[in-house]
Amino acid sequence: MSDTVNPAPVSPTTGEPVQVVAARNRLGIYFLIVIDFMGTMALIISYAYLWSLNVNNGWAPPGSQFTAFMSNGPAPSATGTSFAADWPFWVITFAVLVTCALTWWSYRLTRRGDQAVATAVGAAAIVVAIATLVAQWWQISTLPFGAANGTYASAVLILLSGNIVHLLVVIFLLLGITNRVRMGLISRSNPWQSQFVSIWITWIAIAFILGAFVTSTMKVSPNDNPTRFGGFEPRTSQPSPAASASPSASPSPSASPSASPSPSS
Amino acid sequence: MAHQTLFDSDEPEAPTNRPAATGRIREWVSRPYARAILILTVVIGFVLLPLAWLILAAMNQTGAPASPIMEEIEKTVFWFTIVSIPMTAFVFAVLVYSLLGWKRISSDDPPMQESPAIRTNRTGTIMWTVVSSVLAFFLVVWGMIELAAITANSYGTIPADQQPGDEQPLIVNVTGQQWVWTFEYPGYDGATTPVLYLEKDRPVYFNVTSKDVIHNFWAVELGVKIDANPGAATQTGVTPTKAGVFNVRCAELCGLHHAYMETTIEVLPKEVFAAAMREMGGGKTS
Amino acid sequence: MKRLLVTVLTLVLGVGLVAGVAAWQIVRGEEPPPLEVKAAGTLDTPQGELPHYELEMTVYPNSSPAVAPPKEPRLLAASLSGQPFYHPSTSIRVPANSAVTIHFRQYDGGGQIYNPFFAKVHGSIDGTMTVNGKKVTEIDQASVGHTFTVHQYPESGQPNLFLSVPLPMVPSNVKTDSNGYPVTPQEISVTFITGEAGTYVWNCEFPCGDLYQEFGGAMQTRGWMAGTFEVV
Amino acid sequence: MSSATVVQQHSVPQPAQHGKPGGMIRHFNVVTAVILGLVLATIFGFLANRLVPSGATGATFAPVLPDVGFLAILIGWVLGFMIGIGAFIGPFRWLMGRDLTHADAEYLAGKDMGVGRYFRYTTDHKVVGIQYLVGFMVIIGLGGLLAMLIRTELGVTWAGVFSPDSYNTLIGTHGIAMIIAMIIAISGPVGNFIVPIMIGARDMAFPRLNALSFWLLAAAVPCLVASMFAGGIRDGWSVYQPLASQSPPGMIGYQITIIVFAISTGIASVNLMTTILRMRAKGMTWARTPVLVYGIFGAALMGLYAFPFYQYSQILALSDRIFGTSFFNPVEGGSVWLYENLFWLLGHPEVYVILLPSIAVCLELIPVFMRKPLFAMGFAIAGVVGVVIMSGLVWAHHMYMTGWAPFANYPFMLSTEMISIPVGFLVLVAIGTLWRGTAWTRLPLMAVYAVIFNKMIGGVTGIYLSDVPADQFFHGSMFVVAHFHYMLMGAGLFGAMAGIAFYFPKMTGHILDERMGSIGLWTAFAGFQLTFGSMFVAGLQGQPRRVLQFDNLFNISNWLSTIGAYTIGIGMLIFLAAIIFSWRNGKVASGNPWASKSLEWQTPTPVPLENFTVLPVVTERPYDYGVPDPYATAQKTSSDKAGVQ
Repeated sequence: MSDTVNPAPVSPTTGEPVQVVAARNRLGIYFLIVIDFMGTMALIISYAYLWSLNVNNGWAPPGSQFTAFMSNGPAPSATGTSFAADWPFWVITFAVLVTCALTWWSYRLTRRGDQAVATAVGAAAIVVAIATLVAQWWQISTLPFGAANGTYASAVLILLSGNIVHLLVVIFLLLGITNRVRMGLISRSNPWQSQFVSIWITWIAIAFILGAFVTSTMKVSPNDNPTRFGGFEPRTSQPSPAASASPSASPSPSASPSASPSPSS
Repeated sequence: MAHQTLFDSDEPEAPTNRPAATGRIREWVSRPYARAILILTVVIGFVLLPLAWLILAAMNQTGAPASPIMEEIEKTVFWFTIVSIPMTAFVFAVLVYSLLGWKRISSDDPPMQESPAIRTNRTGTIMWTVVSSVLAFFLVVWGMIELAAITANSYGTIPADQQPGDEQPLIVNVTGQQWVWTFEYPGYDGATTPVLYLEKDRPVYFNVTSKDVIHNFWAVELGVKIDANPGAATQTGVTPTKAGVFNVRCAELCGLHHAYMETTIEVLPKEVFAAAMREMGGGKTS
Repeated sequence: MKRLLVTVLTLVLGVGLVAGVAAWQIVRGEEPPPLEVKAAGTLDTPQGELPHYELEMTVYPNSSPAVAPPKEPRLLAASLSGQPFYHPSTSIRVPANSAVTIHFRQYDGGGQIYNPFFAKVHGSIDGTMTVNGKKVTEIDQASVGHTFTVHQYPESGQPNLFLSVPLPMVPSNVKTDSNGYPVTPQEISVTFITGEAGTYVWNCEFPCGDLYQEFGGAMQTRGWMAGTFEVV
Repeated sequence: MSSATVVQQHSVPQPAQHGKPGGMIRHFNVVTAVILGLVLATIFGFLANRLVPSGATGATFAPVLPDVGFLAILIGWVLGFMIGIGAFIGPFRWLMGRDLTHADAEYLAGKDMGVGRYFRYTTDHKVVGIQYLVGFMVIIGLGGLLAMLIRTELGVTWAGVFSPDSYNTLIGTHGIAMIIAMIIAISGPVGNFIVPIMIGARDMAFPRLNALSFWLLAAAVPCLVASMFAGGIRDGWSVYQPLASQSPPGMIGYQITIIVFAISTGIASVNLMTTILRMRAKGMTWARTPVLVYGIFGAALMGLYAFPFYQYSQILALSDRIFGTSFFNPVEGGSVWLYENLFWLLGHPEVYVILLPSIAVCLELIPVFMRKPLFAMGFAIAGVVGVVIMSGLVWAHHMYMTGWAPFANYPFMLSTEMISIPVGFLVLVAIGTLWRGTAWTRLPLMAVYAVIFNKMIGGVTGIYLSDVPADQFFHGSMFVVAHFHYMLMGAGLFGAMAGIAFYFPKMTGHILDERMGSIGLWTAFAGFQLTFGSMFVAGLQGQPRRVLQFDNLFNISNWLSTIGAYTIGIGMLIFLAAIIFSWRNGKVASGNPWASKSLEWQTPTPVPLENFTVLPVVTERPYDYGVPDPYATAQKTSSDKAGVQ
């Protein structure tokens, strides 16, 4: 154990000053956030795109029987469209914001050298994150629709699955960082990893806010005259084409007389 | 090398000594390599020139252009070829001359002799930038104008009530499905055919959709191409101006028999078309 | 000369690999052996007296101990099991300039077809076919079992032949035998005239596979619901 | 506080050494990875079989097993492989607070390990570079084999070799294998091996992520191969929905490959960008940074923002397939245009991810062989920056004919045609550097000539396709195929050959055999012109792409194309033979066989573990070659000789 006062602490692994390593790692974290941001944007674009198109009236099909995703869900709503309640999104988002605040606080404490309190705050952040994960799972399992109930259901479920993955990553990071604070590996002289985790969780919180925002602001599709699947727009002023078979709906009666075959000869 | 910026110029002469532009051009052209490269450019350019017609010949092998749209397309292709030949010829000329004109060394060991350290050349870079920008600008303007013309010809964005009124347009509902095309004529009792019948000189308006996956309705010689999307109907149109038998191909991979998703277009004179429609079961016209 | 040796060896290995795969592919022969016609005298048609040939095809909803499924790579076969197929072969070879009658025995259920165009008979003599002894020109588009649709081959100079025969479905409540097949299949025969020699493909236009629009699986696999049709 | 460590005011706690250097990772290598991958794949497949018994059927006729089972097998393989290679040890050690000691780090970097380090989770960037090089050659070999088979089918028109389903599989697998190969072609070997040395760094910024990015790729590619035995990828490399959702289980192989490969690419991009931004040697300002570094940086940046879209498009497609969601299923409200948009948001930047490093390598090596500084380096950088910015704005030119948004064709035509200006800058820099130079006609330089030639043809044919009216004829035809092969293969692959030939002495210590390499290069080049030249003709005549059967009209161009393709194959095999031969038996190279002035050639060959004993300081601009320009210095003389100088 070297107990000499070293003006520029160096990383034990590479032998460079920790500030240099930290600056590099922070940049890496920012780039990883860019990647994750683009992925999240892909989901949000999908949500908004499907919301605006409402192809074949499939955004939240009216009159369809929404079935619960899990068996312990509420009774399916039989009439009209059914959307997920807003408040769970915002409650969960709030919980993530609390986790984020706790993480930053823990980082501040570490910088001040308050190791024991920092560990305790980190542990609190873990507890909140795990609670959020449970709440998120509860929300998914009580949604009034399943994955196959139209594109709204699909888009919400994939956003929430993204949330689950994000929360799992957060919990892993928090476990690691708190353990390391406890062991003294993250200390006043080298608190950077704690900062990185805080930065990452800040982004996660933003992702949650984005998700909650789109799900609570874009509900009923603005397109109330959607394109029919496999059919033609009613733009032609000509007589509409003969009944096109719609594979999902009830069989349309054939206009022409048909020789119905006798099943048994 | 005291001050270094990215764009600094290495031309050593002070602006005051700079000869007049015409003088510098004369001096540049008098350099032996310059003249050689210019001649080479012209020669390569003339060698490439027939391409403009050969390309059209290849496109016309099966009877195109059979519509104003296809004529516009061929005009575009022709002029783009012409326009891009000088630049291509110049680059090729430099490539050729740098191998054959200036010295070359093919020893195994690194050459001892160094080439002139030209770090930049303001005139050259500015000329290149201007020329390529002008070319790009030309392409954009030409493309915009042609696109607008084609759109007008295909009635793509014109509201239904403003479409060509001098003659009732023929409406054809095109359905792609794995792996056949069917054409339905709502104006003729909804007669349906596996072969596309069109009337010469009569505007036709296509509603295109798909029963399953994405197909692409390509009426080759008519220059019509639009995706047949499931869950959406796309519109396009054309006025066939040439009677004959042409091709419909599927230009989007659509599964097992994608290659076989072809059919023919028969562009018929007015009376023959009416007769054909009657035969298909579409007795009364709209 | 080591340099030459390495080059030759690489070339031999590389070319051998390509040639080997191609040769193996040809030997393996993905298409089933062609189904040959039976001669059946002559037939009076609108085009005069033509030699007449007959062909029998059966559509099974899935394989059984009595009927083996078409061969396919193992993993794919697992995903295709339980899907319908034409038996005994999907490669068909018929003589040119003659009348050909195909007898279909259809054992499968069905439903609504996407495009009512294919619930009609196209390309047969008089545009009719015989379903269980009755002459019809079309069937109910909500109770189609399969179709047999011969169409375009993208080669110029091919004579035109467009033949589409809808095969009505077997209702779901009929008696089945020990193999799970209906005891009495739908029996369809259609007679058409082949023109000059040419090559075509055919496939079923009624969605009876799996996955999206039920057009995957058997529908997209030669040997099951799609094949070649040769006029020689 | 449990540990006995005394934390000083300004010191960092030293991690303890647990056991031998390296710890657990000593037990892991590629053999354990494959074994564990296969074991876990078997277990997962078995479990899936139990959970979803093969008798169970879904909503349709098909049994559920093959999809779920194949997915489980692939996930098991990837997980097992990554566990078996030791990828999860790092996070685990981080969680437990067991940081690496210097000895651990050196073990991980493969110190004194011999050949074994190439088969382990080795963090040394030079090892990763070689791994990428070999990986690239393996994948491109696979893609090339499939290409030959495709051309065999198309050329041998009188004998159908493949049935349509196999043929479609060939097309899709060839496409995606080649795309993967070309994405890693230069950024992998050159980016990992050369760039850190070139900028004067000891290693990449994140050495363990570096190893992770390669081994993820190594885990992903077998999924692609496995998919060929499960029905294959029958939908082209773009696997448009909803056609792809009709594919056999093989499609899941594609999706897993892409999901894993996108992670690998993302990590590699982060690593390269951070390295370039943070680890340049002292004094290496942006003006002193070689253009190759800019090119790799631009490619990494585009990969960074583009790949997540690709990855998520496949995640959504997989979710459609497995969980019954309906993002791309129009019957239930999904949109096919959503898929096309997500896909091409990757798709177009991806083209430049392939092209930029290739052009950058060419620009990097022209000055060395011309003994001239790079001409107008500012324009080169402006070109790279312009391409990076504009590549994100042009994706919908792949969708002109989809009817997606007819009004959007105008802006996208504008942006697409404008991108020719920055690309033109790169051409200007190339020919400006060739201008009046004395060419030292070695293999790498000759490959550059091939690249510029192909690049011009690809660029000119590109302007037809960028124009909506002309694209109305060319979209989806063989013309498009020929065009992008000129770009991706003619410019990309030949650029990669130039790069490999140029950096071969640094990577292997031997010079790539000049004669064999040249024969291979020019054979491939000649075959290339024949193949894709006649493919242009087929496209002009109106042959759609991805067809195995076509009109007699196209026979001649297809026959010629096939002859050309075989020629390419032979040329590439000769080039491969040159690589194999030279790797061990080639002429031994000195540290700086090309007499280059950039940093990477100033290190000894083979490069020592930490590249530099003393980190270099850069004081000059790159490309300080050449003598003063006689025309500029001489007083007005009419000497003809001077011009030749």
